[in-house]
Amino acid sequence: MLSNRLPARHSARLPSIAAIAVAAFLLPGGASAQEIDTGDTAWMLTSTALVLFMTLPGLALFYAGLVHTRNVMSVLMHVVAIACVASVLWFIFGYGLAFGEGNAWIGSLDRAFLRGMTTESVVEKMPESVFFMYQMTFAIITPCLIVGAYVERIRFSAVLVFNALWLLIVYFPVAHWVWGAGGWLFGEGPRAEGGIRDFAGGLVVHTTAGVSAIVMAVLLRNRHGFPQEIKPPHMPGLAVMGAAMLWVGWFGFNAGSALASGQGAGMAMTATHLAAATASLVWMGIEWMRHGKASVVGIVTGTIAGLATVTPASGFIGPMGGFLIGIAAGVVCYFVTQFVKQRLRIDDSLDVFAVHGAGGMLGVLLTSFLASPTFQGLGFAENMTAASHFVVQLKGVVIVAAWSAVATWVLVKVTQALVGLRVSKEEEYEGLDITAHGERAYDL
Amino acid sequence: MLSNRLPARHSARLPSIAAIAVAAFLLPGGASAQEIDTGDTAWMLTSTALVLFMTLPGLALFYAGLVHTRNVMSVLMHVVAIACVASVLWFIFGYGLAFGEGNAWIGSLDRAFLRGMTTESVVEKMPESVFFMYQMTFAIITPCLIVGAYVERIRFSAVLVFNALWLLIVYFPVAHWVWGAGGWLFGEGPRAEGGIRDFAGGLVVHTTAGVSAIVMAVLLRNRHGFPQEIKPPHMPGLAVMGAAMLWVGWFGFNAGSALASGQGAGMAMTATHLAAATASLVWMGIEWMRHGKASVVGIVTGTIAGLATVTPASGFIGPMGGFLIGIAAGVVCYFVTQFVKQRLRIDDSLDVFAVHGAGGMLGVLLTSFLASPTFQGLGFAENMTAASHFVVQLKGVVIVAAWSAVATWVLVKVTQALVGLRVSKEEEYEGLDITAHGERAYDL
Amino acid sequence: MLSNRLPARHSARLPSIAAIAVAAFLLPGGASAQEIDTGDTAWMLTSTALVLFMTLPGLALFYAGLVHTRNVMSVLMHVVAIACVASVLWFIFGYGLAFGEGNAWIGSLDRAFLRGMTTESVVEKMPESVFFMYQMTFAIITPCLIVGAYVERIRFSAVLVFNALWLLIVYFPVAHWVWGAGGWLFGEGPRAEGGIRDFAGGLVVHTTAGVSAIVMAVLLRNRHGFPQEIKPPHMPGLAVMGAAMLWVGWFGFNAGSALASGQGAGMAMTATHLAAATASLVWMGIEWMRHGKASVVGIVTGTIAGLATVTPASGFIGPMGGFLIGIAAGVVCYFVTQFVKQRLRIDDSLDVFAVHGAGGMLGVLLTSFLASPTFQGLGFAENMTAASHFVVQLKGVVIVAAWSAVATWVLVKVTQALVGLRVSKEEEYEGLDITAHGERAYDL
Amino acid sequence: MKLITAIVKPHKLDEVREALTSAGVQGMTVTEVKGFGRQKGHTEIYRGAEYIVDFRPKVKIEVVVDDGVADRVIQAIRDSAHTGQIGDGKIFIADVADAIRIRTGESGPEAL
Amino acid sequence: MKLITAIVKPHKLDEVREALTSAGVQGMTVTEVKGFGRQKGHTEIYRGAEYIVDFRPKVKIEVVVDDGVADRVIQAIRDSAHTGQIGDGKIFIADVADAIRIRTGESGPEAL
Amino acid sequence: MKLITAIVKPHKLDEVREALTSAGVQGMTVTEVKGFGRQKGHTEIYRGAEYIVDFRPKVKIEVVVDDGVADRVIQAIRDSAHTGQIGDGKIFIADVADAIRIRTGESGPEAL
Ligand SMILES: Nc1ncnc2c1ncn2[C@@H]1O[C@H](COP(=O)(O)OP(=O)(O)O)[C@@H](O)[C@H]1O
Ligand SMILES: Nc1ncnc2c1ncn2[C@@H]1O[C@H](COP(=O)(O)OP(=O)(O)O)[C@@H](O)[C@H]1O
Ligand SMILES: Nc1ncnc2c1ncn2[C@@H]1O[C@H](COP(=O)(O)OP(=O)(O)O)[C@@H](O)[C@H]1O
Repeated sequence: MLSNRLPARHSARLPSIAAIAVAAFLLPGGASAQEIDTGDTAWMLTSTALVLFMTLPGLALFYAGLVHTRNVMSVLMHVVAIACVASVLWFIFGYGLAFGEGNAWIGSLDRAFLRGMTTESVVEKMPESVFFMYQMTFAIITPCLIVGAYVERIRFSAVLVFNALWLLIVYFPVAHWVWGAGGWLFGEGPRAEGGIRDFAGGLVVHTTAGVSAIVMAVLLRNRHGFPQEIKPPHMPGLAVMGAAMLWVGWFGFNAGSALASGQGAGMAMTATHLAAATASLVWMGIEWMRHGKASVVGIVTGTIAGLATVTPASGFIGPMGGFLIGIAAGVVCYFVTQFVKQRLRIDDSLDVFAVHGAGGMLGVLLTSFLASPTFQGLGFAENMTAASHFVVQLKGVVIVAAWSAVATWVLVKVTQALVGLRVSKEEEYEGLDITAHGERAYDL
Repeated sequence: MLSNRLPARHSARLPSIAAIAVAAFLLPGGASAQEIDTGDTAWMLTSTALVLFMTLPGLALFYAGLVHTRNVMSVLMHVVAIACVASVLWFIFGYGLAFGEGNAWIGSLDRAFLRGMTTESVVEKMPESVFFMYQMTFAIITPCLIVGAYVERIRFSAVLVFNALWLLIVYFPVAHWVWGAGGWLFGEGPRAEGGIRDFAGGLVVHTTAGVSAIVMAVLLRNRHGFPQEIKPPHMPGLAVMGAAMLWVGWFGFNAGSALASGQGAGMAMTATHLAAATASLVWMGIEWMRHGKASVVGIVTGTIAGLATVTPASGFIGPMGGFLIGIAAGVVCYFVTQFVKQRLRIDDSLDVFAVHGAGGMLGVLLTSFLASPTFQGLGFAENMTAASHFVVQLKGVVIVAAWSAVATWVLVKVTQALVGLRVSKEEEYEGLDITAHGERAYDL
Repeated sequence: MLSNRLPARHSARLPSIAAIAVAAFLLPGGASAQEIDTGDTAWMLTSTALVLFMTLPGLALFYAGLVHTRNVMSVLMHVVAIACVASVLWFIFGYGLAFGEGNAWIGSLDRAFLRGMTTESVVEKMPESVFFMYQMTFAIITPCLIVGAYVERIRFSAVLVFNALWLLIVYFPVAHWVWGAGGWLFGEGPRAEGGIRDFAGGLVVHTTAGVSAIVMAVLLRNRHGFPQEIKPPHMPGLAVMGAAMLWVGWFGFNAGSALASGQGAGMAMTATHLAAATASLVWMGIEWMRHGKASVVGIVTGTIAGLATVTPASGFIGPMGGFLIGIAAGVVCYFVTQFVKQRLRIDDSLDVFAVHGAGGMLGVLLTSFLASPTFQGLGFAENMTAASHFVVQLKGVVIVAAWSAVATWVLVKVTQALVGLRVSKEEEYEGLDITAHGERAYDL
Repeated sequence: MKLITAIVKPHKLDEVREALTSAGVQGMTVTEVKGFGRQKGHTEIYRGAEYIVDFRPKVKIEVVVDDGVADRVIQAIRDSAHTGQIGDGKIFIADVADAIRIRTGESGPEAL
Repeated sequence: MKLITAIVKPHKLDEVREALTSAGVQGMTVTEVKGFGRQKGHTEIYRGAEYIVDFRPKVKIEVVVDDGVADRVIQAIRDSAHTGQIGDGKIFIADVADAIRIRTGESGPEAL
Repeated sequence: MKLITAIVKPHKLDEVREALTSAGVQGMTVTEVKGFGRQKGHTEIYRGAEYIVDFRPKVKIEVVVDDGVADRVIQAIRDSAHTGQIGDGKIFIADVADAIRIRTGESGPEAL
C-alpha cells in the first residue's frame, strides 16, 4: 500500500478520499477509477515546480554566495549533481522504498522504475505521476542542504558517493517511517489517535539534513585556517537572491504538502510566511543589539531559520502559531550558530545544523503546543493533548536525529575508505573550482 | 463586512457570488458554508507566490543592480526588511484596516491578528487565508517601490520607521478607500454606477508609491555629487534579471487580481504582457533616436513602465488597450524621467516617480477611454461613458496623489525628528554596505 | 478553424472536447457556450508564466554567463528585444498565421490584432486569451534560442531585422504545419492514423532554432580569434542560474503542452525531469572520462540537452522513455558539440545546433520507438507501428530542417543587404556592450 | 623623467584626474588597490562573528612626466586629493629611464 | 636589472606574452588597469543621460629583466603590441636595484 | 627610500601583512595581479575543449620604506611568504626619490 503522506488531521477531514486513494494502490498496476481534481492537480504541478526551484537555483545560489570566490563553481556543482543523482535514484528505487507498501521500516522495490504507474494511477486527487514528482523534489533538496557543511574542502567523488548512500540509508527509510502509511513513526497508533506530526519535513528533511551535516563536519574536520582565516561571503547578494527564491519556493514546500488546493494549503502558506518574516526581524534585532548594526546575510538567515522551523508545524497551526514560531526560530537558531561555531569550534561551514537541524527539531516540538486552538491551531486528535503529543514528537526527534547521526558516521567512513574525503591542502588553497572542475567563477 | 476588492464590472458579472462572499463575513467568526473552487484557489496560491517573487528577489535585484557597488547590500536590506515589516503589520492590523468592515475612511481592528479566520472562512471562491496572503503581497511591494527614491544616503533606522508609519497612514487607508467595500472612492455610488476603477493597483500601489517617492527625494535632498558625479549602474545585468522577474511576477499581480482562474485572468494577462512588450520597444526606439543606440537598462525600464501603467486598466481593457497603453507608457514615462532629473534636478534616484507614479496615474486615466469597446475594452457600467468615467478616475488620482504627498511630507519630518534621515557625508562616500550593515557586496 | 495543437493521442482521448473547441472557432467572433475548467486554466496560466520565465530571465542569463565580459549586456539585449518583438508580432498577425484557419501552409490574417477574441472565447477548456498567451511564449523563446549562434559579433539592427523576418517565414509557418489543425505535417492523414508527433516543440522550436543557428553561424563567420583566442565563460555561475531556471520553466513548456491539468501534464513532467537529470549525469560522466574532471557548465549543458531532446516526446512516453532519452541526449549532444566546433570549426558560439538542433531532431525520431508500451510509452495510433511512425517523424525532421536552413540562408542575405551583419573588428574587440549599447556589465 | 605614483581615496579620482589634465598631463594609468595604513579598517559581520578588514579600497594613479613639470604635477595631486583626513594617501616619486610610445616608436619625453 | 612596464590593449595580452617568452623572458606580472590618454573614452547611456567615461581598460605588464636583454624585450613588446592605432600604449623603463626569489632566496639576475 | 615590491601567493597575504607590521612597517599597498612564471598554469574545461590558463592569481605588495629598514623588511617578507614551492614569488627593490603624505604635506621618510 502506497502511503499518501496525510497528516492526521488532514486525513481525518478527508476520510472517504483517503480510503479511495489507498484502495487505488491495492489494485494491480495502480489502476483506479478515481477522478483527479484539476484544481488540486494544478496546485501540485505548480508546487512541484516551486520546490525544484528552491533547490535549483535557490539553494545553489544561497550557498554559492556564502563561500569564497575560488569555490563557487564547486558548490553549484554539488547541488546540481546531487539533484540529478537523487532524481534518478528516486525513479529507480527511492519512490518505492519511501512510499511503496512494505513493512514498518522500509517500503518495497515493487515500484522500482515506476513499474505499475499508468496514466490512470491516482493518489489523493492528483495523477500519481504528480505525486511522484512532488515527493521527488523533497528527496532532491534534502541531501543538497547538507552541502553547506562540507564546502570548500571535500572531494567531488566523495560528494557523489556519500549522498547516494545517504539517500538510501537515511532519506528513503526516514521518509517511509514518518510519511509512509505503514511507517513505524507515522503508524504509531492509527493517525486519528495521534501519530507523529511532521507536515512538510521538519524531521524527514531538516532534522536528517541538519544532524547529518554536523556529523559530517566533525568527521571531515575544519577548513584550513578556520576560524581565523575564514573570510566573509564572497558575494552576499547571491545569498540574498537564493534566500528569496527559497522563500517563494517554500510556499510550494509547505502549502503544497496539503496535497490539495484548499484551506489546508492557504493556512500553511499563511503560517509559513509569517514565521519567515518574523524570524527575519528577530534575527535582525539580535544582530542590531549585539553589533550595533544588522547585516543582510543575517536577516535572510533568519528567514531560512523561520521557514525551516515552521515546516513541520505548518499544516497544524494558525497564523498566530506561525508568528510565534518565527520568534522562537530567530532566537534559537541565532544562538545555535554561535554555539556551534564559536564554542564547539565545529566548521559546519554554512550553519546547516544551526539553521535546519535546530530549526527543524524545534519546529517539530513546538508543533505540539501551537497546534492548540489557544494559538489559533487546528487542534489535536482525539485523546491527545499538547503534553501527550509532545512526547510523541520528542520521541520522533530523538529517533530520527540518532539514526541520522549514526548512519552518517558510518557512511562518511565508508566514503572515506572508498574514494577519500578531503582534497589536499594545496588544492584547498587553490580552490575547488579550478582543481576539481576546471573552471573559474569570474573572469571580469 | 470584509471587502472583496471586486472592480465594478467584475462584481456585476458575479452578483450572486459577491453576495455570498459578503454574507460570509457577516457571520460570526467568518464561518461560511460556501465552497471554494480548487482551480481558482490554485491560481490565487500561485499568484501569491508570483507577487512575492516580484519583490523578493525581483525588485530587490532590479534596484540593487542600479546603484553603486558600495550600496548594493543596503538596497537589498531595505527591500527584505520592509517586506518583513509589512508582512507582520499586515497580520497585526493591516489586513483589518484595509479590508475589515469599518467606515468610508478605514477598516477595523476586529480582524487584528487574523482573529476570526478559520479554515472555513471563504472569500470569493478561495479560502480567506489565500485572500489574506494575496493582498499582503501588495502591501509588501508597495513600500518597497519607494526604496528607489532614497537609496545610497538614507539611514537604515529611518527606512524602518518611515515605512512602518507609511503603511499605517498611506497604504492601509488608501487600499480601504479604493478596494474596501465601504471605501469612499470605491463606494462613490454603487459600483454598478461606476465607482473608481483600479484593477490591480494603479492608485493603491503605483500612485501612492510614486508620489511618496518624489516627496521623499525632495525632503531627503540629492546624493552628494548629483548629478555630475553619479555613475551609471554598477551591474545593469542584475537590473535586467530583476526586471524579468518583475515581468513574470506581474502576471500574478494583474491576472491574479481577477481573483479567479478564468476569462478575467486571461484577458488581464494578455493586456499586461502586450503593454510591457510594447512599452519596451517604444523606450528602445526613443533612446535609439536620441542617442544613436539603445541601452538594456533602457529597454527594461520601458518594460516596468508598461507594466505599471497597464496595472489599473488590466481588468477592464482588451489586448488592443494593452498595446496602446504600452505606447503611451513608453513615451510618457521616458520624458518624465528626463523632466524630473534633468529639469527639476530632483534625485529620485531610481526614477520611482517617473516610472510608477507617472505610469500609475496615466494608466488610471487611460482606463476611462480604453475600457471602451472601440478598443476591445470590456465596456462601462450603465449610465457611464468614457468622459463621465474619466472624471471619476481623475478625482481618484488627485485625491490619492494629494494624500500620499501630504502624508509623506509629514511622515518624513516625523522620521527625521525620531531617528534622523541621512547618513553623514563620510558614510555616504564610504558606502552604506560597510557603514550600515558591515558587509561588502563583492569580494572577488 | 483554429487549431488546438492536440497531438494525435491526446485528441484521440478527448474527441468530444476537441469537437467543441473546434466548433467554438467557427462561431462568429469566437463566441461559445463552452465552459472553461478553472483547474486547467490555472495550470495554463501558470505554465505561461513558467515559459516566459524560461526566456526572461532564464535563457538570457544562461547565454549571458557564457560570453565574455564585454558582451554581456548585448546578449541580454538580444533576448529582451527579440522577446518584445515576438510578442507584438504574435499579437499583430503571428497568432493568426500559426493557429488561424487557413490552408495547409499558413493560417490566416482574420485573427490579426486578436480580432474576434472576446471574454467568452474558449479553446480546449481555457479562455482563448490564455491559449493565445501560452502559445506566444513559444514564439518568444524560439528565436531567442538562436541568439547563441551569433553573439559577440553581430550588429544589433541585424538582430532585429533577421528575427522579425524569421518569425514570419520560419516560425509562424512551421508552427502551422505541425500544430495547426489544417497544417500539412499535422494533417498528413487524420491524426488518428498517425500524423507527426511533436508534443512541445522538438520540430517547431528546437529544430527550427538549431538548424537556423548553424546556418547563421556559417554565414556570419567565426568570431575573430576563434577558436584559439576564445576564452571560457566570463561567469559560468550565471549560466548555471539560467539553466536552473530553464529546467524549472520547462515544466511549463512540456507539462503545459498537455493543455490541461491532468494525467498528460503529470506524465510529461515526469519524463521531462528524468531526461534532464539523466542527460546531466551522462554529460558529467563523459567529461570525467575525457578530462579527468567534470565541469559545471558541462553538467548543465547536459541538462539543457536532455530537456530539448525530451520535448517532442514528452507527451507520448513514460518515465522509462524519459530516462532513455536522457542517456541518448547526453551522448549525442556532447559529441555533436565536439564535431561542430572542433571538426567543422563552425563558431556556433554557444552550441545552439548541437544542443537544440541535434537534441530536438533526435527527440523527434526517438519518439517513434519510445512511445511503445515496451518502454512504458503511451502507444501508437491505430495502424501505426514504431517503424511506420519513424518514417513519419523522419519526414518531418527533414522537411522542417530543410525549410529552416534555406529560409535562414535567404533571410541572412536579406538582412545583410538591408542593415549589414557584423560589427567592425575594432568594435568586436572593444565589445558590443559599450559600442552598441553604451553600457558596461560590471563596475565593481 | 619621473614616475609619480599617487595612492588616493577612490572618490577623489575624478578630481585628481581633472587637476592633472589642467596641469598639462596627457596620460595616466589607474589601478584599484587595497591600502593598509594608519587609517584603520572596518568591521564586517557574518552570522554573529565580526571580521576586521584591514585593507581599505584605494586608487593608485601612475603618471610619468618630464622632470620639469614634476613639481607642478605633484602639487596638483596634493591639492586635489587632499581632504585633511587620515587616509588621504601618499605620493611617491621615482626615476624613469625611458619611455616609449608603442604606436609611433617615439621615446623619451615625446612619448608621454 | 630593469623593470619594463608596458601598458597595452587588453586583447594584445596573449600576443605580448608569447613574444616575451620567445624573447627568453621567464616571468612577468600582469595587472588590469584603467588608462587615460589621447585615445578618447566612450559614452555610456543611463536613462536618458549620457556619461563620458574617460578611462579605457588596459593591461599593465611588468617584467624585470637583466640589463643585457632589456632592449630585446622592449622590442618584442613594441612589435607584438603594435596596431598603429591611438591607444596602443606605452613602455616605461626603470632601474631595479635587486631581485629576490622567495622560494630559494637567490638574488640578482638569477632570481628572475 | 626604497620601494619593495613583493609578488606572493594570495593566501599568504595576511601572513605577510602581519610580518610587515611586526617589522615596523606602517603602511602598504596591495594589488591583485596575474602572474606568469615557472609555476605552470592550469587547465580549464569548456564544453569539451581544454584551455590552458597561463596566469595564476598573485598578490602584489608594495611598500616604501626608509633605506635603513629595507633589509629587515625584505627578510620579513621572505620568511612569511615562503612555502618552498614553485610560485612563491619575487621581491624587487628599487629606489624612490621622495614620498609625500597628502594629508599633511610631510615629505621624505616622515611621510611613510
Ligand atoms: N609605506 C607605504 N608604502 C606603500 N604604500 C603606503 C605606505 N604607507 C601608506 N601607504 C598607502 O597610503 C594609504 C594611506 O595611508 P594612511 O597611513 O592610511 O594615511 P595617511 O596617508 O593619511 O597617513 C594606505 O592605505 C596605503 O595604500
Ligand atoms: N604619462 C603617462 N603616464 C602613465 N601612463 C600613461 C601616460 N600616458 C599614457 N599612459 C597610458 O598609456 C595608454 C595609452 O595612451 P594614449 O595617449 O591613449 O595613446 P598612445 O600611447 O597611442 O599615444 C593610456 O591609456 C594610459 O594608460
Ligand atoms: N621577471 C619577472 N618580472 C616580473 N615578475 C615576475 C618575473 N618572474 C616572475 N615573476 C612573478 O613571480 C611569480 C612567481 O614566479 P615563478 O617563476 O612562477 O616562481 P618562483 O618565484 O618560485 O620561481 C610569477 O607568477 C610572476 O608574477
